[in-house]
Amino acid sequence: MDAVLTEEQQALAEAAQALAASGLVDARTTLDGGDVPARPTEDLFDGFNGLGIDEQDGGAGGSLIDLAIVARELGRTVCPTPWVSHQLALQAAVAAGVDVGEGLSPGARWVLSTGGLVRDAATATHAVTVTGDELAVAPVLDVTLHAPMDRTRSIGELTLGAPSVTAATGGRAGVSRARALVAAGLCGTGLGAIERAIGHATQREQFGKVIGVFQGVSHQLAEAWTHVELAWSLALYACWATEEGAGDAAAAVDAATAKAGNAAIYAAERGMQVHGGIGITWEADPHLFLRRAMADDAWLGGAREAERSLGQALLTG
Amino acid sequence: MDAVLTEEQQALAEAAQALAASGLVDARTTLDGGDVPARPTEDLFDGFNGLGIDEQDGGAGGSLIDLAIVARELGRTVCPTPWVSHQLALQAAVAAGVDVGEGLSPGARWVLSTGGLVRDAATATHAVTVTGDELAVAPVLDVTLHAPMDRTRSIGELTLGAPSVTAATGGRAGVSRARALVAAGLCGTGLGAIERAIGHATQREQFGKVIGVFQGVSHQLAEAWTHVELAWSLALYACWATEEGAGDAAAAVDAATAKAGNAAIYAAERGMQVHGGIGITWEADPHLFLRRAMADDAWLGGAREAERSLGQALLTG
Amino acid sequence: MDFRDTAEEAAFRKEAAGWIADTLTRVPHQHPADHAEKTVNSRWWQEQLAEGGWLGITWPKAYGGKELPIAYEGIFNAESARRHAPVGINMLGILLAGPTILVHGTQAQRDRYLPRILNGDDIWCQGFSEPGAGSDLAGLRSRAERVDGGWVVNGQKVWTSFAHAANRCMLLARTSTTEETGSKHKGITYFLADTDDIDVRPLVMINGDADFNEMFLDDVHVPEDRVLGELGDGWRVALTTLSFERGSLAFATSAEAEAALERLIVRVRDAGLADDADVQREIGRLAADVRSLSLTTMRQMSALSHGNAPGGDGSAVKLAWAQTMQAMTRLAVSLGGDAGVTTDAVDDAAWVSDFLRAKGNSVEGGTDEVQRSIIAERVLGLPRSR
Amino acid sequence: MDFRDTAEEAAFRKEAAGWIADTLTRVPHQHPADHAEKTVNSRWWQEQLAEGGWLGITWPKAYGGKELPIAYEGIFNAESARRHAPVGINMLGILLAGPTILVHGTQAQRDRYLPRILNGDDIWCQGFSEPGAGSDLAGLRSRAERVDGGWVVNGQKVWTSFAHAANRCMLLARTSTTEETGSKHKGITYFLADTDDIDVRPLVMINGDADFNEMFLDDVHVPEDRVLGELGDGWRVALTTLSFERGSLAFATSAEAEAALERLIVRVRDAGLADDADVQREIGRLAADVRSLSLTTMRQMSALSHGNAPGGDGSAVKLAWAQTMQAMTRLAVSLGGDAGVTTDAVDDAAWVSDFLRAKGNSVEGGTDEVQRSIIAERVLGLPRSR
Repeated sequence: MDAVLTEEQQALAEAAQALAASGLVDARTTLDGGDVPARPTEDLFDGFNGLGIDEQDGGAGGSLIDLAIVARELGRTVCPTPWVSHQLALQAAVAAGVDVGEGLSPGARWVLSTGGLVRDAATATHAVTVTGDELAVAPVLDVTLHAPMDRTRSIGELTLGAPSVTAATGGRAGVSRARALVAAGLCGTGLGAIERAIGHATQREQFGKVIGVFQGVSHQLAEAWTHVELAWSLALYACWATEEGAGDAAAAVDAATAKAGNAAIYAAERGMQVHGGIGITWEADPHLFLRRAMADDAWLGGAREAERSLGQALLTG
Repeated sequence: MDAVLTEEQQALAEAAQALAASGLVDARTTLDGGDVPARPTEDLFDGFNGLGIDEQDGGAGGSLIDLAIVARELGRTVCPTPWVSHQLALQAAVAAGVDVGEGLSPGARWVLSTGGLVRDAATATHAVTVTGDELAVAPVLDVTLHAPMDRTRSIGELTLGAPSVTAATGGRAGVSRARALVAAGLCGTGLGAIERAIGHATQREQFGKVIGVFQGVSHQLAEAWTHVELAWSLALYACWATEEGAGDAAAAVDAATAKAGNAAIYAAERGMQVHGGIGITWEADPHLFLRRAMADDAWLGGAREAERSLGQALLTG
Repeated sequence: MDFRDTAEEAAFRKEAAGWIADTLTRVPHQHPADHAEKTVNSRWWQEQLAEGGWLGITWPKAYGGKELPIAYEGIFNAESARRHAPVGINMLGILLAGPTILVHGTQAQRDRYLPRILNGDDIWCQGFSEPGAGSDLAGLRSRAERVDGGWVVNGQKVWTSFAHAANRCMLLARTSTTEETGSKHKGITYFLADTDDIDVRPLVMINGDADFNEMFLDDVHVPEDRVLGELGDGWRVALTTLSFERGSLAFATSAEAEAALERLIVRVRDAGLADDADVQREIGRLAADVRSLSLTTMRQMSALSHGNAPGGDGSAVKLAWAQTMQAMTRLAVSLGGDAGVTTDAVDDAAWVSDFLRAKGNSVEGGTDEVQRSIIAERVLGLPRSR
Repeated sequence: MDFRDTAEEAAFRKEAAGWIADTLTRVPHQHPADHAEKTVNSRWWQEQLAEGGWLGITWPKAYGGKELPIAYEGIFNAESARRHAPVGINMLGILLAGPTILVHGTQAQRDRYLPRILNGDDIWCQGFSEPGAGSDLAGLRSRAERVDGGWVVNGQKVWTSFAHAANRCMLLARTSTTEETGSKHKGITYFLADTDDIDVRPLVMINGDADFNEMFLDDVHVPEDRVLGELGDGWRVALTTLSFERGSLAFATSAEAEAALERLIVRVRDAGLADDADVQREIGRLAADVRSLSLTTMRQMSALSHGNAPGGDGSAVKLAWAQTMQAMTRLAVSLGGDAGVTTDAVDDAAWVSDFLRAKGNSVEGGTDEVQRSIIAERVLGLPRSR
């Protein structure tokens, strides 16, 4: 057992953190109607291309946990980028044993479709579709965009061409990998929301004191941090267990999805509340976290479904 | 609309409060293995005999709300007495149009049985049994006592003689009345738990201050009081609506049961927590409230069932 | 203890409900999409209220009111909220400014302002909160300097509903410094100011609506006779206004919660989840909460009618109302799945907007934290924690 | 980041698990009904641990330990808790007193105490908390007066586990007053006291068990050489002990939660509720919480093995653990209905007892409120709120 980030993983987190630094500013751009900025997406695709994919498969090596580390940093600043969707799709394909070489070429923007609306549809070049345990990769011919609550991720319906490759099995395992990464991103969003609130609580004064002095304020942030930190353990383990094919992988993913979704929404809500009046204004950042947390909780099935699924497996399994 | 206690009702509350003043001491007696003290039970049966039963039926007049007021005061000090059970049983019988004259005679100790274990079985002379919508009154021949978590209310199984009277309908309405009174008692228990905690929080010092100064302490009591106060509104309305035969009576009873059970347990738990270390000791009072809240929540079906029933009615009705 | 309307109340409720339903059929925009349209509706509704004689329900007959107990105001507001009626553009004049002037105003002030509230000539806003004085309202810093013939006020206000439409403002400003008076509650003066020279800017909320405004006061002149109550005694006058704020408005908020629950039930059914045991229990819990708000408000309103002072139950209702609104809207969005977090369909868009807007419920009119402190201090008798 | 046991850890876990399972078949009373029997079991288990060579897993070999990383202690405690093994009567000697003496003790103190901990001659308890100093531990008032050849201590301690069996005590007392030192954290001295002259009385908890004791010190003499660390510097030494408290013990507590979840699942099945969607979701939520405790503890333990200082995650696990234990036991009682609130059936009685006992989880080892403050201050960097 060595359940700590390696030095390489810490360096990776720092690199991702640097790239995601403009996230909130970029998120604001999309909120006000702008497109997803070109950076840091280009840098992410350049710097982390093939991360988490074996070198023998044309990847750069590394693990699903490495991807989770980057996803968390991107969530932490609500960074708008289709990079995470691309990784979800690649990982799903890898899990089904499908060649992802094409997905590693420059300009490739894969997305994952499990039947409903698709995230990051606006820039999608290919979709990895999963139906039951079947998986296919097909080019995107046309996109019908919907209006998303979280404007950092486009949402739409895709018209797809003929699949270039299909796999009869592995789709479910692929979706598990993807969900573990979504959970990781949610942990980042929860953490970022708390961090913004700490900034406010240590500056804002009422009754002659910075408001962080009041336990009514500080304890809700402590509670939120607790849930986010514990959810992060589940997300890390879900990544590890799915990649290792551990016996409890499905339960691990459900647990991570459940707690990460709840924790991120709770943290975003507490973070907003701590901001008081300013927190409910369009110009302040807290709603960026709240929109992301709610929207990502609905991505590939949220906390409600995961709780039910986990409980059902434990009670009837 | 005049949704305030009348002067008579306020006087009734004060009288009940006076009788219930020894409640915690008496509850301690039962906790340490003693029997339910003779007082205030005798005084309750003397002073409030026939309360809530029409004078034409041999009662003293008054409404179900009057009984709720007394039940709340008894819950507020966790007062051990079979008086509440007796009222539940009488009210159930009244709802089914059954003559309760025998129940108003001195020494009569009626209890309500809906099939499971029966509260205040130890001293029961007659049981009002409800099966479906049928209701019957039968003498108690034998009692098998169980060991209750809340030692202020005996729990047992009854062997009954032949029913002296039966009614084909009205049983469900009778149970509704009984449940409304249970909810009222739970509101009292929650309130009492908070009051004890206030006493502690304004005396106990840590870090050089009385602990009630800390929002980490005071806000949980405020939250608990809020739920208990709102539950009390539901309990009052449930009494009023069942007695008036209002169209939303069933929903009102479910709502009261749901919120009163949750609020009482929550308040008992917060009250105990505010007491810190002393609160988890046998010699301190908080567990008397907690035992009562948990046990009364299970009486005639608790908050869980009521929430489900209410939601089901709203969604599928 | 009687939850039933009296015969008079029932008649009033029936008449009000009929008038509201009938008048709503003529509302210019039934689903206003933007703030400008909402303002149009609010103005129009105010006119209808004035014409229909539904203003000043609790006001003395001498000033054109109906002189009815506060419960009637509550009934009218509940019936309005239940039918999603617009909010009258001069709601604050009717519910706050008028009643406060009745308590603290001079005869001249009453005569000047009250008729203009009822006939719709004046629209009021409430200039209390400031960027640096939210939860700590008494920490306000706007300053009124004595000049010939009155005062000149400088400062900034925020969260002023209706300021974009108002011509009058309940304005708090310091006429003495805290250092001079030794207490932040002393030296505040309550002005009945005109808004002509106040710079008003809309404050856009997280759902895109602009329910509130900012106000910038730059050498705004207020004449001599516009002080309400005693000079420097404005905090006490403001407390009167705040007590009215928790009054008949509560009926409207609990009716709003009832209406949201109804819509939530429809959404659950539409999603095919009516038989789901888990959702049933959640709806049941929320329904109990919603019902408890309405009933507690009825108790509170009855107590006010008996002349009791508003107590901590107002804060309890406000606190639980915010939690319940947030829980209902969160559930509604969550049950929508992927579509729930988009705003293409009208229903999804409405719930997303309501979910975001509900976040304001735990801040506006006093944060959850302030309500808990009020309950802890005023109801439970715990020591002051701020 | 690797959650898998290393080959060495796996081998250790297997050997430990085998020994624990085997030894448990010989435990004198499998379901001890009262405190006296529990004490018998704890003594017996401590003897088995000593004979089996399972004590001092992290201790230096020079003092008879295995000199293994702290993760091994965690593994052993987790495997023990999973199998409901008794708690060794000298748990505090092994986990707290010994390690603290290793850090702060003189050579003579190490030589005197450490062997007697491993061979079972000594049993330790921890005399920190006082009736007036719970959450505010540094507010303790026990007083040690200088006399010829040592000190005389007067005061009262509370919440001292194992004091009824112990002959040694980690004892904090003031050797200077707060007035003299100017800080409540200065002037406290950490004594390694004998308990012969201490009056120990069991403290019965709300479930009837007596897991803790009160200690009354009336002129208790402590010889010269029993000061651990510097005179007056006992608060710093105590912080070392407290950091060990949040260490390998966490594995046992999360394993306890895992075991409770298993039992809860059985109860749900027995109640015929395994297919109930509502209960399923509740169990799922609790299972995620329970799993998150174990995994966070693994991360924490690994970080300690890398030499990182214990952080706020220990408080987070403690806080969430208490909430989870309380939620699981509450659900178990609630699902029992009428029978659930009686104690006739063994299972019902166990859950009622566990429900009541779990209320202590949010108090013992630092209240929820203290944990939240620790997280707010040490992890989030918020200002001190007490």
